[in-house]
Amino acid sequence: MSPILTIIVILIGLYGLATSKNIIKSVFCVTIIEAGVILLFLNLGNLEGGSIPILGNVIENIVDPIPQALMITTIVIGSTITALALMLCIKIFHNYGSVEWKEVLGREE
Amino acid sequence: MPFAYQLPIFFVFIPVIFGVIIYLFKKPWITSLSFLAQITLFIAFFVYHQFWLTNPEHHLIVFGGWSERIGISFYADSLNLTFTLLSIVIFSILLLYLFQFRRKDHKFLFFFLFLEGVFLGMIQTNDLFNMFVFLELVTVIVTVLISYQKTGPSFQAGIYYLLLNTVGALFFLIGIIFLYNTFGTINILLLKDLIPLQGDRTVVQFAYIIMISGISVKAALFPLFTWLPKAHGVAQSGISALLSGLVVKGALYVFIRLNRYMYVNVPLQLSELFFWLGVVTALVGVAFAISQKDMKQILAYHTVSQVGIMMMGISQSYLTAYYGGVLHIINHALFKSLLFLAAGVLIKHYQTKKVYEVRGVMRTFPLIGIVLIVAMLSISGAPLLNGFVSKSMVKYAVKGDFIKEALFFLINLGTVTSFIKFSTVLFGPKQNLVKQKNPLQDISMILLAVGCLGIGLFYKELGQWIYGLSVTVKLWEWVNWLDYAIFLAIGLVFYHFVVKKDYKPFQFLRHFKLTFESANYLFVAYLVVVLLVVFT
Amino acid sequence: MIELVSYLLQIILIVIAISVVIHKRNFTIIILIATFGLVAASLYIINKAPDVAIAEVAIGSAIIPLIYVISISRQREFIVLDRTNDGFIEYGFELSGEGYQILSDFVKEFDLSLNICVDIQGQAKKLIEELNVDLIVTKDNQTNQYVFYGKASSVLMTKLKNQVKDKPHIKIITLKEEKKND
Amino acid sequence: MIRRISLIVLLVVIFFGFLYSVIDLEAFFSTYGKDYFFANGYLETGSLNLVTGIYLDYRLFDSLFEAGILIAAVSGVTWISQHEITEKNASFMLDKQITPGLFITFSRMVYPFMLMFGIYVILFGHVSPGGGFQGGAIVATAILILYYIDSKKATSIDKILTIEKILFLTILAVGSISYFTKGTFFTNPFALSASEAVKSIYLITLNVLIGIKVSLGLVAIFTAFLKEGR
Repeated sequence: MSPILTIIVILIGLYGLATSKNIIKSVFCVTIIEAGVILLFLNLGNLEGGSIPILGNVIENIVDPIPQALMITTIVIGSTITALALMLCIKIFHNYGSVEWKEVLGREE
Repeated sequence: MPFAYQLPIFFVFIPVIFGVIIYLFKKPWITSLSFLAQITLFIAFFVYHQFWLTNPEHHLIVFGGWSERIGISFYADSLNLTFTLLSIVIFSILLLYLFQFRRKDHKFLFFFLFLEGVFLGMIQTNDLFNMFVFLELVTVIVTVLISYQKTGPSFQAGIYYLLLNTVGALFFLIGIIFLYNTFGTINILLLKDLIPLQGDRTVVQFAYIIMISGISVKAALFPLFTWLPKAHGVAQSGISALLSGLVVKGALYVFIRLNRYMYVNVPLQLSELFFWLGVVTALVGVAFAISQKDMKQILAYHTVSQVGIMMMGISQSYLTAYYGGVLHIINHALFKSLLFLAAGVLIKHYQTKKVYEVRGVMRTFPLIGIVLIVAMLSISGAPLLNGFVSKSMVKYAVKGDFIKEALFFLINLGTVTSFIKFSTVLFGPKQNLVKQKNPLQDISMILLAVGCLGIGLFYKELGQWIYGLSVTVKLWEWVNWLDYAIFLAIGLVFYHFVVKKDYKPFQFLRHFKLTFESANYLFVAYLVVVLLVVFT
Repeated sequence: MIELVSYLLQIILIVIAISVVIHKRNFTIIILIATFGLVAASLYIINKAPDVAIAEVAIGSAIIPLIYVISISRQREFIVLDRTNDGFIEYGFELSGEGYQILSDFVKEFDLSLNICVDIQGQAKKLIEELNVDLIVTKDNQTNQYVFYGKASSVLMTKLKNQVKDKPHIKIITLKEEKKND
Repeated sequence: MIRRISLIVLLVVIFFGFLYSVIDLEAFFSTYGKDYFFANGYLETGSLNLVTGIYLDYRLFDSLFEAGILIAAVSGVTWISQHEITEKNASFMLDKQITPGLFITFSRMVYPFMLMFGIYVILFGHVSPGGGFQGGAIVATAILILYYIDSKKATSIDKILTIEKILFLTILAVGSISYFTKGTFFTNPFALSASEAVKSIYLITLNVLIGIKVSLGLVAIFTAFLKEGR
């Protein structure tokens, strides 16, 4: 049941992305989609149950460690993209005086 | 294990290490190290090619000696070797073009070489998550290169490109998740054997849909290509040549890798859907290109329409059409970067981007005039040049069905007319413009022109050497020359009576702007269309 | 018991996601994003992924919201460089003067935060382009007019123009960005 | 308004696509990776924490290019935010507000614990949950608290960037030592049969290098944002 709730989070992020008038709102929605994707992968890795993948004491079954290793990479990638996008937002504001997509795109000529 | 077995790893790390070294040391002569990087890459490629031919069992390199199902692996087959050679050639020619202007700019050369190393990595990797990491890395570096000039429009084009491609790459990641959980591995070669066993499960088909739509954002297919003209209009000519010459091709390469090398015999062959998608992309791209006035925008929309033609070729399972698509990717990389480089030189000398303000190129800059003629002839498919070879091979995908042939004719007609409009640059009196002496730039353009001519004339031998298939395209038939002459005539007529008058629809197309949320809306619609086609 | 907690947390996650999408003011969205990161990190722990939870908390709820705060506070900043030292803007304990009045009305209307600074040298054109100064106020001695220098591509300049239309002694000059083509 | 409704309808169609595929996935999914790592993950990599074992040994190539994306983004952000105007004494009205006293004393109290916790997470990455990337992020947040205590002590970004690039080259070198001992790149140079203590030397060095690099990178991004346009 729980993977389906995470899919709803991803789709809400997509809805926000497709209706956001503001550049910063679009960057928020990309962060939401990314966190939703990570949660989906961890949920699907944990379908069978099992304990934390650290082998200190004797355990009989562990959760799949590969999704966790991959998702650490995705978090770092997501944060670098957010940092780059926000720096571009600041520069856009200082050049165009506003952060709305319509105003920024409209002033090209 | 001979040293040559590990060479593909050096393809990735030679440019990366040289880029970091150039960034670290501030001495001016250090930037010439980048040429050393290109030469070592060429040598490494040819050494590896000999090794690759002699022993076919060593094509797979697994890092760390782990089992193939666990570790990350590089795989070298004929497809990605041609792409590796193509990207090394294009990167070195662009380095020649940019070096005069960027001699002191260590940061720029760092980004340029880092992008080359990452691009070569993306082409060779055989692991899906690794491909995702490389896709994101290419997106980040290209965004920085697009907004390198720090002008207002470049920031806006940079963020538009970054966000749209990140959404596409995230959906590519969701596809990887589903595949990993159903098969336990993300190694493309293993998946090729595992997928047919459970091909009809909804998970496998759904993962295919999500990955293909994620990739088609980056490959600039029909509804999702709006980022490409924005990025080209702003980036410098060297960067836009790189962008349309190679980065779009990277996404098409991943498309081929998924479509032919992973989901090979799964029942849901979508070749019909992607063929029509290619046709629509080509038509829309040409329509936009005819209506543009800015030189770079014309070339950018032409990249979109040529991507449509490539998609028509790649999506076919009919061999000649498929190899026609692949050859068109290689040809397009050559003549499109040539066009962009020549346009960049013209913009710098005439200080204007508008096509109708540039006149008399043939007399003031004869070299650029000749180079432009070669490029324009090959893009519009004149015999004796490489455009003709790949277009006539792609025509096999269209044979026999009247509607498809008519549409293909329409696309070629559009290309010819818009390049007649572009060729008005050549005529006119001699302008008194002083030519800045830049030998390296001229050499790079001549090399590209020779490349176009070379493939056009010796395509048979090249086909044998790389793919070992014999394709006979009647080059010296007089019917082809006549065919092309008719094309030119109709194009001229169409140009004079329709395009010159600049009617209402052309103005509307020129000022057509798509904001970010409608681009995402189209992405969602595209996802649903592919979903419905597969599941009904 | 754990199942119940995980369903509850996921519903909270969905509520936060909906509120981020619907909300208008950017500052409150940062707080929502920070809580979103924390709830997501706790869900990672429930799904038995402590490594990813530490990474999400450290990056997703500490550094990224900090960068959002800085970038959004920069979005609302209207930098004015005052080079008229004749009382157009008085610098007492409380700022006053006719110039200050105009600027504060303009800023209040577009809910920006005024940031007046005095001592930046350098040529006006370069300052506006490089250092993101939005407005330079100088006094033209011959025509006894106050000249505002701004960026042509900025939307605020057009808004300032139609606000200052009725005042004769203020002139606005917008500097066009020169074409930097390769 | 029609656009929003049609968007919701499209999203519902995608939702059903997801729904069927997740139900189909829950019916039968493969646990090959899990069983392999549970059986011989510890023996081959020598790290109790299997996740660290994976991203430092099995999939080291991914972590290398994760460090690569951090370098590219940091250099990109600093390049975009740089400006050539040398006037540094611009006393801006907004920056004059000094952080409240209470906040300074509290952050002075928290700072050592944060730093210690970050270093612990880096050093014991292969035993307890944590590792290079998370520890580096925590150390970066600890250093950012320093900015709140007094923001005049901002270090110069160029120094940080050069150190970060040198660290990237050392990580590459450490990763490829294994070519000389085992003939393949990007794995633990010590033999599979080596004892767990010997193998953890490699794990700790890589974790420390990645930890320092990630913290420097995030601090550089933060200073670029702080100094932008000032």
